[in-house]
Amino acid sequence: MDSETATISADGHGGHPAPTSFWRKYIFSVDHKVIGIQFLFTSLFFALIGGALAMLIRTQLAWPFREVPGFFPTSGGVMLPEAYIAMVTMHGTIMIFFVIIPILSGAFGNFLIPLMVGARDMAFPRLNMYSYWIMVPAFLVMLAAFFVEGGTAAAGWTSYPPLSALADMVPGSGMGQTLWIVSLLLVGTSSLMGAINYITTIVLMRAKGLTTFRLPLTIWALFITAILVLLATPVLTSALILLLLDRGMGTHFFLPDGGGNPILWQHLFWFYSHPAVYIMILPAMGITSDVISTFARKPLFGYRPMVYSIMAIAGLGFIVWGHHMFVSGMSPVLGVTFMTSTMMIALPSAIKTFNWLGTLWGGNIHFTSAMLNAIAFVAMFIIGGLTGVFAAATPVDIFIHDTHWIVGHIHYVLFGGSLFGVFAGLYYWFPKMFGRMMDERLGKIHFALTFITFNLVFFPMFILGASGMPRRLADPYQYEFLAPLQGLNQFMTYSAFVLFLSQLILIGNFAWSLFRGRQAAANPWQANTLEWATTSPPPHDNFETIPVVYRGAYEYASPLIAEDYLPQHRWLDGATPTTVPQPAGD
Amino acid sequence: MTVESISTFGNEVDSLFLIILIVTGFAFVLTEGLLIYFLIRYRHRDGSKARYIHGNRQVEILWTLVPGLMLFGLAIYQTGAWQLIRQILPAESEALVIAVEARQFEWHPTYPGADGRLGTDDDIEAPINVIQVPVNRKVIVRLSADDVLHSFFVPALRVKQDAVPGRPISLWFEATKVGQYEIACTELCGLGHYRMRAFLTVAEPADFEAWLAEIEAR
Amino acid sequence: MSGTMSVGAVREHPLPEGTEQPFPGLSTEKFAVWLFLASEVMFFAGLIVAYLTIRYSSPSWPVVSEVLNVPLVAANTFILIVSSVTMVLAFDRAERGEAQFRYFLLATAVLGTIFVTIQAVEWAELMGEGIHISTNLFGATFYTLTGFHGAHVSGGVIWVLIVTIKAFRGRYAKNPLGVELVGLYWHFVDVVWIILFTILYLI
Amino acid sequence: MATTDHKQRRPYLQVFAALTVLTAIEVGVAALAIDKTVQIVVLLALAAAKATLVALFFMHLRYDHHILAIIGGFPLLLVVIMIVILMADRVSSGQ
Repeated sequence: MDSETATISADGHGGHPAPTSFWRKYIFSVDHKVIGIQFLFTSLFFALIGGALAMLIRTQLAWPFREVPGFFPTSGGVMLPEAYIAMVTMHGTIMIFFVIIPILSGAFGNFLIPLMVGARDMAFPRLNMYSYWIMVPAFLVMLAAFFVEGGTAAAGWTSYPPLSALADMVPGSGMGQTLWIVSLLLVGTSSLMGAINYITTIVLMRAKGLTTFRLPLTIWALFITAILVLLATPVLTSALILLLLDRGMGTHFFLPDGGGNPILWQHLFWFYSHPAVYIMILPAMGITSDVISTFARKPLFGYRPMVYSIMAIAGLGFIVWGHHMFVSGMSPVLGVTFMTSTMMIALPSAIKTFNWLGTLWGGNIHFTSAMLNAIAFVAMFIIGGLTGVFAAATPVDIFIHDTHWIVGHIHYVLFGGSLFGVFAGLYYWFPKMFGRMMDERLGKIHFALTFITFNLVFFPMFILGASGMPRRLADPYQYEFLAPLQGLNQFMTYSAFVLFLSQLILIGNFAWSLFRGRQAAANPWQANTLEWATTSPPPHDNFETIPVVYRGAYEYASPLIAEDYLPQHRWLDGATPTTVPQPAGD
Repeated sequence: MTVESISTFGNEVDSLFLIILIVTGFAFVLTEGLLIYFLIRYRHRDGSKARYIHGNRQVEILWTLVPGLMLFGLAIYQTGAWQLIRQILPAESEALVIAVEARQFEWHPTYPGADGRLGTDDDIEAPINVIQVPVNRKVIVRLSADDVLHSFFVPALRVKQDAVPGRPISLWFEATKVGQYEIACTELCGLGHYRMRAFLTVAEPADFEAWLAEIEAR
Repeated sequence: MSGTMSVGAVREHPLPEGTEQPFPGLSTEKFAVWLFLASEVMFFAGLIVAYLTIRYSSPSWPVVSEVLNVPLVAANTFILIVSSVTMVLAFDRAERGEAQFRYFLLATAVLGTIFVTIQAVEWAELMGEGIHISTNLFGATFYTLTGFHGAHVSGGVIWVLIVTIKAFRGRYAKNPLGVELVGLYWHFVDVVWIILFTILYLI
Repeated sequence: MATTDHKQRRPYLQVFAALTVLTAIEVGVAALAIDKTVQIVVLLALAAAKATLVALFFMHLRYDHHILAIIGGFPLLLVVIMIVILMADRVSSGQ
């Protein structure tokens, strides 16, 4: 990082000359907006792959080993057990590492951070470009694994050794597992580059007057998320390297044969992967906060408690990883410690929920597609959070650990939470990204179908879990105590098909709006934050002049003016910012 | 939980589940109820303007302390059950100690012979995938794994424990009802993971002794 | 709802609060290098934690002072410390605008190369005794930790050489930031070695 | 860059001397036949002192923006947590 690599324009907010060639403009672009949209398209593509894998998994759970027309030609259309666990592994891996993380941090983070802090670009535009282009080999390596001998990795998305370390234990433990490791190493590098860029931009390149406690919560959330990425990802990197050495160099870090310790992998893996859960939910929380405040036309309730609870979640997130390991053989004394810290991390989540409710209270709620999805986030996150309390209680976790209870819980958080947050953000910022509005009617139909079928697919998982149905079983009905659950599983599978098909409405709406949507004004939602202070889509350098910020991001329904919104950069004559009432709750 | 509980500590687990269900159920109804009420009550009407309120310190303190205390209370409350199930093993002298080794994709139980101790020459290797124990007697299982991770899950006992190669782990239970119950592997262990099924037979002490004598004779 | 905001028409008005830069004079590059170093701390933490747990749960572990050539490595540690001193002097001279800083940079690169070479000699010695990465957990942890540190030193030497070449071409005369950045990385690698030397060779 | 008093000489050579002496003491302590626990604690303390000297003076944390020290120092907290928990798991379940 030399002084010449980062070009700082005269106004000190970054920026670089506009590219002229097609390649520099759309492919190897250093413009954060283009990079964000690149991340958006690739992760939506991978969402389709991950979703298709989920359909195969659901098919198997409804009708084990029945022929699936068009799939699995080598085994007569039947999904063999090795194929099933490979599907489960790849569904988890793709959805987590190639969909949720890149769409939240990569797409929304890239697109929004410079716009919302009033900068012309990221601190290091070229590093930003690399962070996307190092994802591309990661994508390719992971996809290539589908075509190598033995197939993809099949040791679960957690890839616990020895299963993942010994090549002869499961078919996918050969080349497929190696590719899995290499791909995740690349993803980790990309995330790190992004995180360094985001933190630097948010800390050092804010517009004048944009103090830390005037930042929108989306930025706060992306900022804390970047810190989590920065400090957690390298630990996964080191663990992946040790696993790679075990596989290729004959070491025994995780292999008991040579004195190694398989549980060490679990510690290192969850030291990353628990914070990763917050990497996947915090940005969606930020998006939800902004969308809810905008469409309730009301200041966000308890701005500072919201910020502090994001910090608390992140901080506690580093000391709860052991709750994934209550039955792993980890010392039971540590189980008590981890159980207590896990119970405590539920608190900031509860505080956030109450503040969202407080924001809606006394509001003037407009039910746009973005708002509906943001409300769904809150409603579903409550279920995701509360079902986590069961899993935190160690004696109960003994029973529900590795059952569909956990699968239901994670999907209520990551689909019901993160993905509804992504939908909300997509409907909300689509006009800013592409200069056109998405179709509201299709948006609402998509929302209604998704919301209903989502619950039909995932709520029954708690019933399955409470009945003791373990996850990752290619044929659960081998067990007498699970045989009665097949009917319920078939119902869930039908619902899942509808859920998957409903997403075609979103894709159609997206594609149609991209070319035919109504032209978007600069500030179609009458929102307050800085990205709405520029055209839709913004010019290459984001702002004609860098705006100056006079107040916080949530001055809706202000008594000072007739309109019900007061943008951060709007100067009010005769009203110095100090006369704006201070929040009573701080 | 829908599976019948047949262990001494099973009811504690189930009642804890119920308590958490009540607490979280209350929180669920409260928050979702308020959410729906607010959505209807404060929907957009022409000419209306939202309240200009940024927060309230008193309610923030209230809704931090109350759930905080409830969660902390839950955490403290359930340590007892955890201690009972996991932290304190019964004395080996008053329990039947057996060894179970997990391998891809079967369970290998071993019983002590006449000397009542494992690891001696007279150990009895029982048939795979059948673990028989006497009713109303404490049983300590020394769980180990030969190749990869497995997990020993007996839903009826409310027992689940990973079997870790290189790290033998002891667990205990006391079954209170005669019958046959299923054992499942719940840690992904390879392509045969889904059929790594075994049975726990809980028998009257006399039947158990007879069974043990029979397999020893074989 | 339709937008009514005028776009881009922002006039400057007096700013009563919160207008000052939070960290005046702090360059984005230096900030970013520190963030990178923080992530590097966590990377080495993962490796070191793995080493410590494995070592202190192993029933047998070689007596380190008998297996490893501690006097040689102590000398090597001294060399790396000297290289840190030449690096910091390079920055000091560059800050004062004294052209001498280029020779301090060169000396740092040379010392770094010597360090890596001696490390290679030590590896060869150890392999000669039949201890390879796959021999046992001692070998696995030793080669992994020293190997990743050595790779960091090698990368550092390349970075220092690039900066040195640029320096001889007249860069950094007005702005020594580039020297400061490579220095931060170099000292960090030194710090890692200080820790590794103690936990691998001495305890 | 951000250093305001960079014309003032900094104690680089004194730090160098201290690092050299501390390293020599370390090697000496390692060779002593004393209680292993005491030895480990002393050696770790010496290593921490050396690392701190390099960070404060060579990496200029003493003179630079405090935010940089926070960035560099915060991970150490996580490292300590990680080491304590993993070592605890090793001790209390080690069989």
